[in-house]
Amino acid sequence: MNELTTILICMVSAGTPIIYALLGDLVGQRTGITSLSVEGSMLCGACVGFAVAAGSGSLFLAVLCAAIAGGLIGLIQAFLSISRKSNMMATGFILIFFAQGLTTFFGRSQLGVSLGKSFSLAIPVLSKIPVIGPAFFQQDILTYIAYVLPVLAWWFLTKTRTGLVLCSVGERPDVTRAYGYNPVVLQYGAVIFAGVLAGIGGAHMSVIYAMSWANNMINGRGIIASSLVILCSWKPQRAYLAAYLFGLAQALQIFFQIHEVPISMYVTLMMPYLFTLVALAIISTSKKPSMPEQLKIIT
Amino acid sequence: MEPILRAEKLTKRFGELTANREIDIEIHAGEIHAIAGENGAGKSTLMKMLYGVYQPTAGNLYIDGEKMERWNPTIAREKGIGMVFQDFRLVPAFTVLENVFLSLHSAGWKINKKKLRDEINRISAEYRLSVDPDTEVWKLDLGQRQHVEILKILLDPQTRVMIFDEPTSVLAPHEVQAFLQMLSGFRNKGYGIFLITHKIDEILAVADRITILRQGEHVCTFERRDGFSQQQIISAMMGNVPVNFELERPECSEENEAAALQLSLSGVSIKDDHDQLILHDVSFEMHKAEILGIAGISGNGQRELAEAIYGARKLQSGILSANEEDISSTDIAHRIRLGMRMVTEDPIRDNVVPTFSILENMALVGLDPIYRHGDMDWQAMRSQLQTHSEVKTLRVPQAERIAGTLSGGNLQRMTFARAVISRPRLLIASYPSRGLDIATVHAVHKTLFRLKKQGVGTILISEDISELFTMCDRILVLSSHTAFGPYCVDACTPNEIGKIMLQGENAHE
Amino acid sequence: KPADPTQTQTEQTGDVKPGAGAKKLGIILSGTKDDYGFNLNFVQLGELVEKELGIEVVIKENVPTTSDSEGVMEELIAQGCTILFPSQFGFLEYSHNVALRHPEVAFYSLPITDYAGGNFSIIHGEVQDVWYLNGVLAAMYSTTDKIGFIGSLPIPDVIVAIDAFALGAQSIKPEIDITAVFTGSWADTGLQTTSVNQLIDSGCDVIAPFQDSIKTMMEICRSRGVHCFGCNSDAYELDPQTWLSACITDWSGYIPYLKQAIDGEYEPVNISGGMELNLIKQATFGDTVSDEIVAKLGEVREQLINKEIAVFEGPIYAQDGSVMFEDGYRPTIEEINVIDQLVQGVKGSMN
Amino acid sequence: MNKAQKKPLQLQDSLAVRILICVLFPLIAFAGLLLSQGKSPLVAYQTIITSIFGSAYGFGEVIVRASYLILTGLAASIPARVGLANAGGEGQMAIAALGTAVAGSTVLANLPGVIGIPLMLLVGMICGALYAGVGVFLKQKLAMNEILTTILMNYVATYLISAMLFGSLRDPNGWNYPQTVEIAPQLRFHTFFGTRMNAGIFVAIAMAGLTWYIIYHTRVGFAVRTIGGNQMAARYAGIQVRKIQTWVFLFAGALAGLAGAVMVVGVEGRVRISAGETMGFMGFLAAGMAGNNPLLLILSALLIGGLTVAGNGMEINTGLPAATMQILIMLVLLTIMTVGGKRKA
Ligand SMILES: Nc1ncnc2c1ncn2[C@@H]1O[C@H](COP(=O)(O)OP(=O)(O)OP(=O)(O)O)[C@@H](O)[C@H]1O
Ligand SMILES: Nc1ncnc2c1ncn2[C@@H]1O[C@H](COP(=O)(O)OP(=O)(O)OP(=O)(O)O)[C@@H](O)[C@H]1O
Ligand SMILES: [Mg+2]
Ligand SMILES: [Mg+2]
Repeated sequence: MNELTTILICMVSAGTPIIYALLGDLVGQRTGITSLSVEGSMLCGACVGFAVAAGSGSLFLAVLCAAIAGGLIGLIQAFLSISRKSNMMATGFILIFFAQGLTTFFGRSQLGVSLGKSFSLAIPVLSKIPVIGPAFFQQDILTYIAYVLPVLAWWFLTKTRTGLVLCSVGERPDVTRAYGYNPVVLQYGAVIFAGVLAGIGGAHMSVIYAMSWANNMINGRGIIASSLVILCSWKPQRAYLAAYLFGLAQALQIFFQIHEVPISMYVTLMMPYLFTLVALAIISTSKKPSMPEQLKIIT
Repeated sequence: MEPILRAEKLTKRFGELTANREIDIEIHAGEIHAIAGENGAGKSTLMKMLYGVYQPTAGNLYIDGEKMERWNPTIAREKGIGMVFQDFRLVPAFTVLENVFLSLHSAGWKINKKKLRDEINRISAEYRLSVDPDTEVWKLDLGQRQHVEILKILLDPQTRVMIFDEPTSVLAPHEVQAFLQMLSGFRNKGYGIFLITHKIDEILAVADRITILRQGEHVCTFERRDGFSQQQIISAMMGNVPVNFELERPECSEENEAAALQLSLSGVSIKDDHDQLILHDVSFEMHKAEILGIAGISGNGQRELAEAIYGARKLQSGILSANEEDISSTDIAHRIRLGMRMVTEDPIRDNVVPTFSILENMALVGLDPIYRHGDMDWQAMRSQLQTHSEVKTLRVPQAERIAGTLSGGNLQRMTFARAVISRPRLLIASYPSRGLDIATVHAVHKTLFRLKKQGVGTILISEDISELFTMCDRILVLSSHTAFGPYCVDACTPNEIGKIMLQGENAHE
Repeated sequence: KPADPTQTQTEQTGDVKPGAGAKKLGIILSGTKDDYGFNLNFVQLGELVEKELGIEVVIKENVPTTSDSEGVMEELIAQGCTILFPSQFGFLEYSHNVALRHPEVAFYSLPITDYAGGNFSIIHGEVQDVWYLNGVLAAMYSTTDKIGFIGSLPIPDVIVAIDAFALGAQSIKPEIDITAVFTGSWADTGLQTTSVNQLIDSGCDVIAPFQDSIKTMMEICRSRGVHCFGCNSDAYELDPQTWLSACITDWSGYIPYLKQAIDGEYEPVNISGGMELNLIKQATFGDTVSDEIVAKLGEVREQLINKEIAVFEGPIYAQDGSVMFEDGYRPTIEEINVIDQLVQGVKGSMN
Repeated sequence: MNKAQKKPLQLQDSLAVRILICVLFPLIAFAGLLLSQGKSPLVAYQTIITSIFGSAYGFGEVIVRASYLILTGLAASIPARVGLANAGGEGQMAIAALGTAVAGSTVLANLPGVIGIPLMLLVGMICGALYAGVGVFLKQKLAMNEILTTILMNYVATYLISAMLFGSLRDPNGWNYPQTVEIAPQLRFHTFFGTRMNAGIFVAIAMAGLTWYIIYHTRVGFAVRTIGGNQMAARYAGIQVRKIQTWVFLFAGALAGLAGAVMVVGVEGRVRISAGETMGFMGFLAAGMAGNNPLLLILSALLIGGLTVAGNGMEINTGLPAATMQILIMLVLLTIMTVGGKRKA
C-alpha cells in the first residue's frame, strides 16, 4: 500500500478520539472548568462502548451507552468543581484513577471478547480517490462525524444563543447572571457534554480503532486532549490542527522505525510531545489573548 | 398616579453592617429621581435591591402596586426595570452586538447579525449613541461602554425604569452635558430614571426628585416643585455639619523644596497596549514640589504617560530623568526608592489585593514593614497605621476588613491614603476625586496641598478643568498624540485650556 | 487469630527449612492478571500449584517494580505466605532484601543473576530455543516473506527473543525480511494498533509481538486476515484461527522444586535451562498451522534438545556486519543474556 | 468574624460529621462491592488497621510514600500561589532521581555520608529546578502555557530516561537490564526500626514547614501572596512579578527534584524505568485536596499514603483484583472532595 496513505490512515484514526475529547473539554473550558477527567470519561466510554458493541452488535447503542458512561464521569467532575468548588485538576486526577479502577474491574469480562464485526463504512465515490480516498473516506461513521464536529462546535459557540452564553460564563459569570442566565446550569451542561464527547471518543478507540478492550487503553490520551485545548487557543476550528497533528506524530512514531529513518527510537517515540511543544511555541507568538478569563483565575 | 416601582422598608445587612435600613422609595413614569449620599451611604446597595441583584434582608417591593413575591434580575427585566452598573456588566471578549444579543432574550436562539446591527444603528442614531456594533467591548473606552449598556436597555421594548449608578463618573466633561440631555430625552419619552451621582450640579440640572441617604438611612427627599438648593443638599448629606470647602494654594518652603524630586522628560514617545504610538515627542520639566495637572479628554495617553513615568510602561524613545539622573530604563522598584508613588485610574484593578485585609494592603508600598525576629509584625504595623492622620481624615476603613468586600470609594480612599503615608517625594494621582463624595474630595485636595508644602510634587491627572485650576501650578494638555504646555494657571483661563483639549482632537480628525 | 505454629517455630529456632509446610504461595505481578500475556502466565502457575500441591495461591497485581514491592512482600508474608514468586526482574533486588529478612520464606525468582543462595532460588527458563522455533514457524508460514516483530523495550528477554526468532526464520528462508519496531511500553493499545496496521501495510503477513497484552493485536490481525503469535502465555482460545503459537513457561518443571520446599527439604537452586528441563515450551499451535509445519517444528525441537544445533552458534553477525559470535562458538546463557545487538537481516534499531 | 450573623449550624458544617461521612460512605459503598463478590467486608476492613498499624513495617510504608507526596505536592502548590501551575512534578522528580543516582555512583561516590548525602539532595534539587526551568523559561520568553509544557515534558522525561537507562547509563553489571549503577552505600539514608522509613520524611516535613513559614511570615512570602492575590497590584508595588514567579517555579521544581533524590537516597539506591511513577500526579492530587496549604498537605499526603498501603493489604487478604482497591481509595478521596470542598466561600 502507498506509504502516504498508510500514514494518513493512522493519522486520522489516532486523531479521531482526540478530536472528540478535545472538543468536549474545549466547550467545558469555555465555561471556565477544566475537565482533566475526560481521560476517565474516555476510559469508561471505551469499556462500556465495547461491551455494548460486542453484546448487541449495534454501533449506535454502543456510542449511546459510551456517551452516558462518559457523561456520568463528567457529572461527578461538574458536581465537585462547580457545586463544591474543589480543585479542578486534583478532582480530574482522582476521577482518572477512579475510572481506571472501575473499568479494570468491570471490564474483566470483556478482555477476551471479540467484536466479530467491523464497523467501517466506506463513502461510495470519495473513497476511490487515490491516496486520500482510503485515508479519509474509508473510515467509519464516528470519524466522519469528527470531520464536521469542529465546524459544528464553532458554529454553536459563535452563532447560537446557548453557545454565546456558554462562552460568557467562562469570561464573566457575573455578567451572565446579570443577563438572566444561570451560569451554574450552563457549566454543568458543558462539563457533562465534555464527558459525553470524551465517552464517544473512547468508544471509537475501543470499538473501531483497536477493536478490543484492554485495561487502561486510553493511556494518557485524554490528558493530552485536555491540554491540547490550550494549543487550540480555545478555538474549536483549530481542533483539526491539534488532533491530526498529534495523530500524525503518533503515526510517525512507528513509521520512522519501519522505514529505518536514522533517528533514535526514543526520539521517534517522543515525537507527539515534541510536535505539540513546537506547535505551541509557534502559536504562542501571536499576542492576542484568547484564554477564558475565569480559567486564568483558577490556574 | 400609581408609581411603577415602589419599595417599602427595604433593609439590607452584610454581616454586622447594615447597608440599608428601612428605606422607602418610589419611581414614577417620566421622572428623574436622583440618589445622593457620601461614599458607602448605601446607594448602590439600594439600587441593586431594586434590580434584584441583592435580596433584601427585609422589606417589600411593589410593581404597579402589585407586591412581588419573587424578585431577581430576570423578573426585574420582565417587569421593565433596567440597570447600568457602576462597573459595567459586559463581556469584554465579546463584540457589542454579541453582548446586546445575550441581553435581549427576545432575539431568538440564533444570532441574526444583520437584523440586530440595523436595530442598534437605528437606536444609536435616535439617541446619538456612538457605538460600532462589531467592535469587541474591551477596545471601547468607558463612555462607549456606557453607551452599550444604555443600548441594551433601550433595545428591550419592555423597559420603563432605568437605573444609573454613577454614570457621569466615567465621562469626560464634554460628554456629561450630552449625557444629561439624553437623560432628559428619556424622561420626556416617559421612562422613569434613577440617577446616582456625587455631582450636585448634575442633580440641580436634571433631577425632579432627590433622595438623600446617610449611613444606610433615608435622610430626606426633596421635590423639584418644592424647590431645593445646593446648600440644602450638601447639609443633608453631611448631616448638617457646616463644612468649608474653600482652599488656599500654599507655597513650599525653600529648604523643603531643595530636597524635593525634580522630574524632566525630553523627547519621550510611548506606545499604548495595542502597540500604537499614543504620545509622540513629549518634553517638559516639572518644577520641584509643583502640582502639575495633566488635562485632556481621557484616552489621549494620560494613563500611558503616568505608567511611563512610574516605570510600568517602557519608553519607545526619549529620556526621563529625576534630579538630573537618567532613569529611563529603570524598573518600578527603583522609582519607588526614588520616592515615586502612583494611584492609578483603576485602583481596584491595579492597587488592591482583594483577598488581603486593609492592613495587609496598606503594607504594599505604604506602611513601613516592621519585623520581629524576621517575622512581619502585623500587630505593631496596625498601631503604626493608627498614628497617621490621613487614616482618619480620609476615613480609611478598619484595618481588619477584607478589601474585596469594600465599596469602590472606600478602596479609592485606602489607596490614596496609602500613597500619602508612605513618605512620597513625587505623587502621580490619576483621577483621585473620581467617584468620591464632596467631603472626601475636599480632604484629598487638602492633603495634596499639605504634601506640596512639605516639598512633594504631584502629577494630577484629571478631566475636571475646575479641579485642575484650583489645585495646579501649571497644566499640561494632552491632545492628538502630543503634549501642549505646561501652561501656568495664573496666565491662562479654563476656556483656553478647554480649547486646546478639543482643538488637538479636531486637528487629529 | 491463632498463631501459625510452623511460623512461630521457624522464628524461634531457625532450623526449619524455608517454605516448609507452606500453606500459602504468593505471586507478585507488575501488571494485571488478565492480560493474555506475561501476567496471565503466572495465573496459570497459580492454578497448577493449587491443583498439584493443594496449597492456596495469593496473587498481588499491579506491584510497582520499585522498592515499594518490598512492602507488598512483607504484607504477603504477614498474611501467611511462605513461598514467594516475584515474577520479574524488577522485583529481584527487593525480593532478595526481603529474603534476607525472612529466612523462613522460600523465594523463587526467574531472571538470571547471581543472587541464588540461602532461601533464594533462581529458576530461569531460557527463551531462545522456543523463539527460534517460533521463527521457523513464521518463516514456513509466511507467504509474503515479510514478518513484523513488535517489541516493547529492549530488555534482554526481548532482544534475545528477536534475535532467536530471526535466526529461526533465517534457517528456513535466509533472505526473509524481519522488521522490528519498539513501542517503548508494555501495553499501549494505540501504539500496538498503529504498529500492527503499519507493519501489515508494509507487507507483513505474520506478526510476532513481545508485549504484555496481545488481545488488540490479535484482533487487528484477524480483521486484516494475517496471523499473529502470542507472548508469554497460551492464549490459543482467544482466536484459534489467527493464533500461531507462543513461547511460554512450562510450569511443570517448577513443581518438583516447590514440592521439595513444602516437604521441608528446600535447597537453594540456580538453574537455567530450556525445553530439556521442562521449564519452557511452545504453546498450542493455531488451527491453521499445517501438519507439515508441526512435523518440521518437532524435528528442530529434537535437535535443539539434543544440542545437535544451537540457536546462537557462530558465526553470527550483527546488523552492522560485525561478528557477534565466532564461527563454531556456542555462547553460554550468561553471554546470551547480555546481547545488545540485533542480528544481521533484522530491520529496526534499538537506539 | 461575624459570628452573630452565622447561619444556623448545618449538619454538614460540623467537622465531626464531615469526617464521619468521609469514613463511612466509602466503606459502606465498598462493602456492597465486597459482598457482591462474596467477600466479607469485616475481614477486609480489619486488614486496613493491621496493614498500617499492625507492624512498624506497614507504618513505615505509609511514611515513605507520604514523604514523596509532600514534596511533589509542594511542587504543585507553591506555583499556584503566584498564578502559575506546575503539572510537571512527575517529570521533574524522575529526572532528578536519575541525576542523583548518577551523581551518587560517580563523582560523589567516594565522599563520606555527612557531606555526600546533602550534596546528593542538592544535586536532585538542581536537576528538578533545571527541568522545571525549561517550562518556566518557555513561559516567560515564548509565552507558552506552562501547564501544557510541563505535562508534555513529563512524557518527554519518560523517554529521556528510557534512552539513558538503555544507553549510556545502563549498569554494566546489571545483567543488561535497564537500571543505573547503585549509589555508594554510605550515601544511603539510614532506615529505622527494620522498616524502609528513613530521614526522607523529616526532609519533607521540614520543607513543608519552611514553605509555610516563608509564605506566611516573611517579606518574600508577602510578595508571593500579593502576586497570588493581584499581579497588577504586586507590579505597581514594585514587586518583580516575573522574577519571583520564575524563582518560585524553580523552587517548586527543586522540591519535586528533592522527592526524586529522597527516593534514591532513601530507599531505591538506583533508578529503574518506572521509578517514582504517578508520584507527581498523586502529589498534585494531595496538593489540591489540601487547598495548597503546606501544613494540610502533610495530612493529605499521609492519608493517600495510608490508603495505598491499606489497599495492598486488603487486596492480598481478599484476593480481589487491584482495581477494587483503586476504586476504594478513589471513593474515599472523592468523598473527601465532596464533603470537604467549598473552601473558598
Ligand atoms: N457584598 C458586600 N459585602 C459586604 N459589605 C458590602 C457589600 N456591598 C456593599 N457593602 C458595604 O455596604 C456599604 C454600602 O455600600 P454601597 O456600595 O451601597 O455604597 P455607595 O453608597 O454606593 O458608595 P459609593 O458612593 O462609594 O459607590 C459599604 O460600607 C460597603 O462596604
Ligand atoms: N484595538 C483597538 N481598536 C480600536 N480602537 C481602540 C483599540 N484600542 C483602544 N482603542 C480606542 O482607543 C481609546 C483609548 O483607549 P483606553 O481605554 O485604553 O484609554 P485610556 O488610556 O484608558 O484613557 P484614560 O486613561 O484617559 O482613561 C479608546 O477610545 C478606545 O476605543
Ligand atoms: Mg456605589
Ligand atoms: Mg480611557
